[in-house]
Amino acid sequence: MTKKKHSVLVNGPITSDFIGNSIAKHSTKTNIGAHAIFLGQVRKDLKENTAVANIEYSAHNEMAEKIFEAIREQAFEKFDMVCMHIYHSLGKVNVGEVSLFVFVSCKHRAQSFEALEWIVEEIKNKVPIWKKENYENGNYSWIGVSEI
Amino acid sequence: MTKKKHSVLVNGPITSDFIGNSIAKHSTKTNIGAHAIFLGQVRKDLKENTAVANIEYSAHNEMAEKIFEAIREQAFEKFDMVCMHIYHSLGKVNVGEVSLFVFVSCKHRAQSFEALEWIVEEIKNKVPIWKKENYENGNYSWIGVSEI
Amino acid sequence: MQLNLLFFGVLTDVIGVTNLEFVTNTTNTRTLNHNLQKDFPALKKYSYKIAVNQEIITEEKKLKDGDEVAFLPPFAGG
Amino acid sequence: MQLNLLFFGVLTDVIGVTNLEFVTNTTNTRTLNHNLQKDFPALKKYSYKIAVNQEIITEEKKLKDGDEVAFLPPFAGG
Repeated sequence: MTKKKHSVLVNGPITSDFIGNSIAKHSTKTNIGAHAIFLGQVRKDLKENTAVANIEYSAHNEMAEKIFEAIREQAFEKFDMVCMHIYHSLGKVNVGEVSLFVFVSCKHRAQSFEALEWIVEEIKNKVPIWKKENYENGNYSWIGVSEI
Repeated sequence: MTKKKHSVLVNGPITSDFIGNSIAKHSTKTNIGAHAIFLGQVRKDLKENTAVANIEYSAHNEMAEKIFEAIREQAFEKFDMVCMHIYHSLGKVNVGEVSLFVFVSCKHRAQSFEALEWIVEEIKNKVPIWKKENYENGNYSWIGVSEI
Repeated sequence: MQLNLLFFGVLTDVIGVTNLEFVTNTTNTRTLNHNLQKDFPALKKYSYKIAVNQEIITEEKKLKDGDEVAFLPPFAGG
Repeated sequence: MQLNLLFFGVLTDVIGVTNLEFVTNTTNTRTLNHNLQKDFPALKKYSYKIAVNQEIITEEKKLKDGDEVAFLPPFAGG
């Protein structure tokens, strides 16, 4: 069981090269039988007369890193994982680019599916991150905000 | 909804470069919000006095491709997917290398988790593929076989 | 005493800054929130949680000099 | 008539080949299987399914000249 800590928050999009390299690094961990990976990609949602150009992520960085670490600790308690990694973007991520990378590795597949979904839901619910959708026409809106 | 057909069975391991490139290709599909990926990696299981060196996969190729295609069709009926891809190795795959790559892309995450798990279980249960574990000491055994 | 107020997401638009060194006599979060809503009435239009020193509070909490008070709209990571 | 018999997984070890052009008078899968088990008694030690022309059969099936009959041990993909 490896629990190496790294910073979860990274500037800008998470590239496919980075993801490929992360996968490659696990070939030496020969007790792994199953990897389950989630990637969040920025969708070009259409709005009245315009479309999403990019999403700009911001966070309470220090608090977010603490909560990512708590999610990590709980995940290792709940699931039989060999290792797991989370990366989340800060700043602008264009449509088609990846902003969230969750990588779970287990001995067997059943635990990898369960752990992956649990971790992604925890991230969505508990981590102080916000997104601003910037549109092609120059407007923007904050996601998840409803005026009272 | 893209349903492009390709051969699922590939010779030898599925490399991290190949996986990275597959991910990269999806950046132009800007209606995707969530990718879920499963990778089966060959484990170095220990046996009496030896360990797994590689797994040698064989299949009823033509029948396997038909069943992969049926799984694909059913998956598109059951789940709201933008696209999906399956690659499975034939021949020798060494410990630490990847032999199964299932790649599901959806608008939203919930469907991607469900579809991924369903597809992987279908592959395990329904596709005529066999594996022979070759050990470091030169012995081998067929997996899933129990003498009656 | 001085508090370090942090605003995130849509609240940065409402307050106009992300960070406010705030000198005040207020000693609890309820009064602080109330006073801020008086100074920035638009705040009342949004739902948000308050974290003191990076712990989200569910009830009123006493404040001391140097505390960080963060105003957190609904999270939207991923 | 001639059948194209295919053996997979552990059964390739039992039969010694993966592919057998088999000339026979046998006209159904039950008799074919029975005759093969006589010629290769070790077959009886293993569980397997039979596919005729790539369709797994659950009951006895009539055979015709040129049919492909595949002997499939438990699948182990992934």
